[in-house]
Amino acid sequence: MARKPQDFKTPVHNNWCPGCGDFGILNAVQMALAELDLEPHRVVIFSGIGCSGKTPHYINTYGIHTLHGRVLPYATGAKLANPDLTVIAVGGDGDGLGIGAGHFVNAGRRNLDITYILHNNGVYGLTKGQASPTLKLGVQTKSLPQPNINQGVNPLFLALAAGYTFIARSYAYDTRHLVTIIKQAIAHNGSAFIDVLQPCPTYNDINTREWYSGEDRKDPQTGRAIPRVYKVEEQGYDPLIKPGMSDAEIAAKLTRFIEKALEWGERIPLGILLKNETVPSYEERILERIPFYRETPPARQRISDAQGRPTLDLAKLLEELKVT
Amino acid sequence: MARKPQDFKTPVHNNWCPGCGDFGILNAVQMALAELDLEPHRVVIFSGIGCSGKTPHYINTYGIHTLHGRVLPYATGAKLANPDLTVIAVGGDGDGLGIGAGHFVNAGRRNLDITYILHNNGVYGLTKGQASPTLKLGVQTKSLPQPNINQGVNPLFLALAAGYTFIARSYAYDTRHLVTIIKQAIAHNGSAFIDVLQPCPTYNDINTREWYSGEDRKDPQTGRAIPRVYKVEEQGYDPLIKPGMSDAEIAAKLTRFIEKALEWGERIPLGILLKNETVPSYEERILERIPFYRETPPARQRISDAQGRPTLDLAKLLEELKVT
Amino acid sequence: MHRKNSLAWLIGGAQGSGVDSAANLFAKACAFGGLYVYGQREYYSNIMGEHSYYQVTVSDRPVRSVRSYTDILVSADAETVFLHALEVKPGGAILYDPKLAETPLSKVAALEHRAREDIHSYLQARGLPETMSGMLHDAQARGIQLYPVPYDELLHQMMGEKAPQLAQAKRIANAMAVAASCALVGYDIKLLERALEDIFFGKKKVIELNLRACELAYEYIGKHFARDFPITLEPIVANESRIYVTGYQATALGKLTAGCSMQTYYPISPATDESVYLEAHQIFERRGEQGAIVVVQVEDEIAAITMATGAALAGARAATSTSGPGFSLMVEGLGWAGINEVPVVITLYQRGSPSTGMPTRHEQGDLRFVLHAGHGEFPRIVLASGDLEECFYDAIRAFNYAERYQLPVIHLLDKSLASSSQTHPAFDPQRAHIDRGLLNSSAVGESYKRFAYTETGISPRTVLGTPGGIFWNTGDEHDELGHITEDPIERIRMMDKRAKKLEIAAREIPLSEKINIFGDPASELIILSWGSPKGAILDALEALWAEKRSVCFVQCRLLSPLPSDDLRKLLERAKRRVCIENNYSGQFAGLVREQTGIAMDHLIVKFNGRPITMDEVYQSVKEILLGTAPRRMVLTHGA
Amino acid sequence: MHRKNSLAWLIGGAQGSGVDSAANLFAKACAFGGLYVYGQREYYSNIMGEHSYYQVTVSDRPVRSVRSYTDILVSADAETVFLHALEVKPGGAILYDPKLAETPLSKVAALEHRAREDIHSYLQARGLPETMSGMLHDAQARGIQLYPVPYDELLHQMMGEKAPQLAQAKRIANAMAVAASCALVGYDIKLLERALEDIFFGKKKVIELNLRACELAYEYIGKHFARDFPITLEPIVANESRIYVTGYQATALGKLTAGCSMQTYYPISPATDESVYLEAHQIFERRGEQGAIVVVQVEDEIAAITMATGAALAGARAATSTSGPGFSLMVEGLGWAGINEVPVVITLYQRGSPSTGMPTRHEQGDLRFVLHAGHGEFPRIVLASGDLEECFYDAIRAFNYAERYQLPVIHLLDKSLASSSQTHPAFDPQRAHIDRGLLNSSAVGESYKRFAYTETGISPRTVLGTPGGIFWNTGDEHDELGHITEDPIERIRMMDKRAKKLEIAAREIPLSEKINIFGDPASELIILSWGSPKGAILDALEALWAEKRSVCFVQCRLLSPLPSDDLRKLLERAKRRVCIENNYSGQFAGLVREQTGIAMDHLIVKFNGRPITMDEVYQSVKEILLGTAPRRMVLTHGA
Ligand SMILES: Cc1ncc(C[n+]2csc(CCOP(=O)(O)OP(=O)(O)O)c2C)c(N)n1
Ligand SMILES: Cc1ncc(C[n+]2csc(CCOP(=O)(O)OP(=O)(O)O)c2C)c(N)n1
Ligand code: SF4
Ligand code: SF4
Ligand SMILES: [Mg+2]
Ligand SMILES: [Mg+2]
Repeated sequence: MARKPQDFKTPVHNNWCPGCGDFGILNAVQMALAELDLEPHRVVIFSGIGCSGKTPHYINTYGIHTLHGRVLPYATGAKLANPDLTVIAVGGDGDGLGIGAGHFVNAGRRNLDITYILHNNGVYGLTKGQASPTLKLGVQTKSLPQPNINQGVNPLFLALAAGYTFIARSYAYDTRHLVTIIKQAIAHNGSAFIDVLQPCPTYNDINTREWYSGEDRKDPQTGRAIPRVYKVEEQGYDPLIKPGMSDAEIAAKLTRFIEKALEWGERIPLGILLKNETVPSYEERILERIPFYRETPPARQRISDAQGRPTLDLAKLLEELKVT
Repeated sequence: MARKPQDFKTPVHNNWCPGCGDFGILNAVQMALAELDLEPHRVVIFSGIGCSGKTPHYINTYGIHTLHGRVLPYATGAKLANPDLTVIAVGGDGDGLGIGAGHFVNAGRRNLDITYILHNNGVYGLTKGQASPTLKLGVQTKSLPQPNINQGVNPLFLALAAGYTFIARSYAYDTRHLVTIIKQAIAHNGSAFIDVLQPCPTYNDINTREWYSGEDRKDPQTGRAIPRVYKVEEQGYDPLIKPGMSDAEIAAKLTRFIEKALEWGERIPLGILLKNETVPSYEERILERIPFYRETPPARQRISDAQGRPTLDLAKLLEELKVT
Repeated sequence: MHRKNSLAWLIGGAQGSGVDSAANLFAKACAFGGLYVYGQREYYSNIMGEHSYYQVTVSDRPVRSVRSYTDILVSADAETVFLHALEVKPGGAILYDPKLAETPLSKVAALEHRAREDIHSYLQARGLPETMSGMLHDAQARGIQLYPVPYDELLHQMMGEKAPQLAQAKRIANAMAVAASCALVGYDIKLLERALEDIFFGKKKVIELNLRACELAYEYIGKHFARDFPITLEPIVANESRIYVTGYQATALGKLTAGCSMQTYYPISPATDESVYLEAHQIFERRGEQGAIVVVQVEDEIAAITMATGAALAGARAATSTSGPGFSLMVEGLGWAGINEVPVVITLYQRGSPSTGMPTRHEQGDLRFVLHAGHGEFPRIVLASGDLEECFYDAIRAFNYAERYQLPVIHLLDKSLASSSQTHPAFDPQRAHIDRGLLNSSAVGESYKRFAYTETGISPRTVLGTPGGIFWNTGDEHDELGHITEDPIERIRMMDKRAKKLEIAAREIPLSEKINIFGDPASELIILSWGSPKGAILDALEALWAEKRSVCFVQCRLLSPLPSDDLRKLLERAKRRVCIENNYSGQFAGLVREQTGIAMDHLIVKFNGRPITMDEVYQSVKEILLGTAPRRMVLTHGA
Repeated sequence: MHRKNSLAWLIGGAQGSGVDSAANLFAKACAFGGLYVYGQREYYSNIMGEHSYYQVTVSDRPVRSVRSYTDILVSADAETVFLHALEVKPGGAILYDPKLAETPLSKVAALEHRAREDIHSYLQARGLPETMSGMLHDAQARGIQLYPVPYDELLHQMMGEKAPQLAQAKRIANAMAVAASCALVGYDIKLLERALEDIFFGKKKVIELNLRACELAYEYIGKHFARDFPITLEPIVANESRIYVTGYQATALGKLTAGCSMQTYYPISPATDESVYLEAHQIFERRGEQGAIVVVQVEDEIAAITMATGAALAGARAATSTSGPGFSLMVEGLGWAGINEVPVVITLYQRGSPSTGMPTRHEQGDLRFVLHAGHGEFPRIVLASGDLEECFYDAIRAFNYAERYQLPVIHLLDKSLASSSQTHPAFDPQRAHIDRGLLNSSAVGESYKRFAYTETGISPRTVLGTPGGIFWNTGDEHDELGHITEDPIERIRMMDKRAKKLEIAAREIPLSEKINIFGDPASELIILSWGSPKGAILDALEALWAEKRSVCFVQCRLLSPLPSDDLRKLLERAKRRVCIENNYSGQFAGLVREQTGIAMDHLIVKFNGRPITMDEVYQSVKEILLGTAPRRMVLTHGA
């Protein structure tokens, strides 16, 4: 019997602001889990700290609300210990690219099979609207006393530099699109990163729902808004890098990726922008070292017998230290 | 009277291994300071922790050997407090892109006028040769028990993603080249990043001096080694992005940069790869907020009179809180 | 029984619905009337919707704490009535919106599970309906007067079709509730008008709108209810220049007075407000010229402490401000500042912990941590302020200590101080003095040694950029020049040198900056405490003294170096000793025992995330005096 | 006076020149002969060139510490002679390379400034030339025998033109010096051969080359010097299976025995060795199947603790290993594990601090820090091992405590333990027991509450992936399900629940795992200590007891929860009490006073970065017994 999004809901009172983009992401995660028909107990949602950090409490799977900026190492630890788990990390842009930027970069280097969803709202929501690392230089949201003094970092670009092998962007209010992306990210064997544009109606009055959907630039003829966001797949964009491609082909892919990654303002691309299948996953790399890792990963080692006696053959290890 | 490199030396015993690339970088810094004829007391060298971290002790300027991974925020603090200082940060690749990656990314967003020299040796030298974040996946240096399990991060690429406006690469054993680059980096008004290829003869037997200079691939005709490193300037590469350039021109520049940044192995580009003059420096951004910042920066505020009385006009500030 | 000019007022409602502004309005209206006011804000770690409330104590004598009870409860929503009705004293009042009266308990979505269960049981046990009116009935039965005020109707009546949108209407309704409160206690509406003008300074339309709405509500009370409320407020004459100031402001003003010219921060509750305030006041006047503070929002707290340290090395008075989780990340940087003898100030607003804990709630749980934070041993000065005046003057002292003894200084505050507001005589810069210690600002010559061994352990300091003053720093153990050494003898000397500074500080810092003594140390009981419980203790002391109870209060302000000899002498002579702290284990009591050998007879602790009230102190101290108290008493007041 | 089978041997030379291998060779040769060996390595935070040395104590009775003096000094360079000649006992020997004899002090570039000055003064005062031979002359005058051995010549003689390159020649020369030492004490060269075979296992050529060179050196001594060295070593029969093991290995083996299947680490001295050893042994045998540990080198220590915690949540026994600076970064993660009751083990190798401090030197300066690390209050267990046996068994216990009480456990070690090697009866897995606590590995049903309130505070645990065992974690205060709560009453309950676990642990953990008592507690003097000073204290005790001194030693192994009642009872009865610690302030003494009220009569501290020697303990305790000791004694031995 297939699961329903409802199966992934908890009765916990949700205290996000009305209209917050986080609702869209939450729904999309629940729908994706249902559509993939995953058993709730095999899924773990990790989160950082921020408004977005509350997500796991609203999802009926294992839910680990970690520390500010540390969502990736926590998630990594669990996945390494038990690779059978479906591990999803979610968190704010301050969480992931401010205080957590070091982990973001270094997790990219591993290509572990996890999915990371960034709630990109341009602000530090839960601490009342300071500029987040994705907010562009000179922009002044209503919560800022002065225009932003720092350059914004480009999450897609940074993800590429860090080594993520699946890089996508979606939009909190386009739930259907987001669901599709999340499902593919989970299916991808390697580190998947999704930059989700998440309006924060309370503090970010620049990158609003209206702005993304172009309410400020109506077609003079039809009177219809011309959305800023558009879908690369609709333009025939192909994100796939696969084994056997020539260096030139790969370079061309990367160049197109970067073009897309740099687009902002008037046109904002959504979709899977990179899916690189030429890089071995971290699990595959561990298997090179520990051939039986998949069968008995750290969480499933039989470390003692029924009497609580260690199963380790210590004598063998002591052999090399023996003197008498 | 012009200064000599000798003026920038200290009598401190240097304990790097014989043949270490750090010597080349040290010499180059001293030569650059001499050639720029900087007053020693106006210069501060900050460093992280590692073999490279010992650099300041060997240089006769203010020298601040900070914590592992934290060289950039320390340097930033000093420069912000006193913009008249010439601030140079140096540190290892583990220091800067492992534990310090978060600061690396976030310092890029500021574009403060400092110079950051990365001692890129592919290993954690001072802790005995573990893989550093720049070592490529699968590479096994002599200090590693097994091939490297992580992907290497590309410092140039990461610097671009982070927002550095001056990005260069040089080579520890090409002192002349390095001196030129350092001088230009110091002259650049904004954050300058130099990725210095630094052989570590003790632990890294892959990226050695011989390897960089191509001793393993001699021209069959001349018998001469064909160096892997080459200079982009000799190929007419122009790194400059300046105000007034069109978006297309800038995009072309970035594409060329990325091409260069991705080259590795058979051909390794050296030189200034990006010099972006279109981004205001952090100092300029502060000036928007505090017009007299340059004259009385934090380190030069007259906070008390001769009697130790605060100079602040507190009464004015209390005005808005007054109730009776 | 009629009471004049003594009132405990509380307003509650959803986060983001203007509860704070209303409380501020009421407090300022009282303050403008020369009354003493103390306000304390309680709120969730949430942006919109969770329950928040604000307590205001008003009196014609100085007040410094909240009460366990409420005289007037202003409810902006049903949740407030469910949560606070039982705190209202018989004879008190509940103001509410009659349209909410039938809200069932089950519809109050944000209620905590435990609270819901308890309220359910309470109402069930009494056979009352599980609605807001159930609660109100119960209140009425306990002798509480009910004041339904139909805010919407009044607003509609006033504006007709032009009635504002929901969110704004809520805010205006809150202001109306304040006006209704004033009407209840017969307080002059003119003072409310002044408060409105002050708060919405310059925004004429807003002032006018609010004022008209307030007048309507004021009149409504007069018209619809008997003038029999037993408490009245009346303006009195204040013979001094007084401010109404919040803790984070007092601290920020102290920093500016001290000449702090650079502050780094990473957003975190409840510390952020201070940095935001500083940034909003980044440019100011100095005698004869303009001054400025550079406030930098950084990428994390590691950057915050290290960047501030870099700025301090360059000669700026530099600080960073944070709370528990942030401080946890600063520990390594603290040690570096310690070994390099860098004067850097860390303002730490303690909050409900451990871990993320209760980010917006109160606690004093970090004392032991700050004393020992950092691997290894290095001197630091830790001072804790007990009230808003101390926040201000201690902030200045923190920098003086830091520069005089060349070490990191931790200024220990907490959520209760950060978010309490108080009427206070205007701070006096004349009482402030700036001591930069041994600072060489010009050439010092060839042989300069940054860490020269001296009698006092303090070496003359230069800052980056000083001609002839070149030095080196390193986190490694170092020689007098600042170069790395692993020599075992140099090591001993350097450890001794650094430790010496703290001995000197202990000797030089005057007793008045270490300890405050209230009352006669030869009393029956000595109350020992530190930090923010001061206000509640002082308020309780007044009541106890009025009853001729023999109690003395010793407030410790300097926690490192601890004035152990002075404390020992005081405590040795005491007949009975009790320590009052806002934490679980009684950290300060432990510290005192470690350093003086003296154990407390009683420990009064509170760790439910709420500050201690005057009544809690009063009650528990009385139990001790009566001999009925257990060794450890856990206080629990607060919703 | 002739001595048999009791020797203090020291080899010194430049870092990276094979000093360690030579010491290892000597130690193993002795160990193979059934002798007891204790070795301790001293080195700079440097890769090549700085002075390093290795002390080896050999005896026919168990030895557990280094000595303040040296019987045989083997110098691989001139610096060693300058630095260590004064430690050689009259009657002792110095082996050196005659070609270095005329090395002037000024040419020894790596010497510390202070040491250079002192040696300069020393030689000048005696009118001796400032060269290595100046030092040697002085030694000779003090009754020390000189043994010049021309290593190069011997090598050339043996290999002619094929003599190895400089670096390798140095290593071989060091092996030759070991052989010469054996010759001096008349120790059978066959045992050296066995040691060579063991160390260079499988590398036939290397073994042969070294062996021949060793034989030459051995013969050289026999031929050129009188056989009058007063100390001899002779093999004895060992009636047990013994290992020669280093501290980090003992700990690693304990972890593997405990079933630790995931270890995260970020390189740092002196902790790294343990992780490297684990990685080198990542695959091993379990009864009937293969086992493995996943060792992950991460980006920083924040990732190390958080990743290990993630693994522990998934059900792996997970640990991380670090030293001071790394631990400073783990503090926030520690608190999260604390509030979420995650069993995670942190192995902390203390080192010279504060800050970067003396990265490769010894200290016990982190005690107070680990007890209070983290903002707010949460329970943790801290245990400290005193010797290599405890390193092994405590590593196992650490995981049992962690899982039984569901909290973070800090296993406190130090540089001295990490880098000391000792002959030891083979560890016995039969003595190990694995206790995973209340762990539900299968479905637990709909209403599972991860943090259910129970009698003991311990709630049955599930791990990620368990069907029916879904839970939530958060760093915020939470309810029984693990969801955020700010309810004041739930808060009190959860704080009580967590604190309760530590009370239970204090009750359940047997006294034998808390405290070791050596001797009669009714003695004249009780020595109190914790951690690595144990070895030196026990070695000194033997000597003191031999003199019929009335001394007892109480070693505290469990530091949180501190067995305060047991300690109080022991200390109360004591006539005099002294605490011995490798730190500045006597942190343990302070802790004991805080929790028992009992102050020490004396404090013996050492903080110069070197471990305490047996002789230092012996001397200072004797002074105390004689009544001539000051309250605080600072030990200073060590180069
Ligand atoms: C170490 C630490 N520093 C600071 C905080 C305070 N804090 C809580 S949420 C937050 C920012 C959240 O912003 P973001 O990550 O963008 O998430 P959002 O709220 O926007 O979803 C901060 C700084 C913290 N919890 N921990
Ligand atoms: C917080 C912290 N963790 C670990 C260390 C130990 N440590 C010292 S140097 C070093 C690595 C140095 O590598 P790199 O930065 O590449 O510098 P290099 O030695 O190669 O120049 C480490 C991990 C430390 N000093 N501080
Ligand atoms: S503050 Fe912004 S991000 Fe946070 S809940 Fe409200 S709308 Fe969402
Ligand atoms: S270990 Fe490598 S980086 Fe360090 S000093 Fe030696 S050669 Fe240089
Ligand atoms: Mg955000
Ligand atoms: Mg390196």
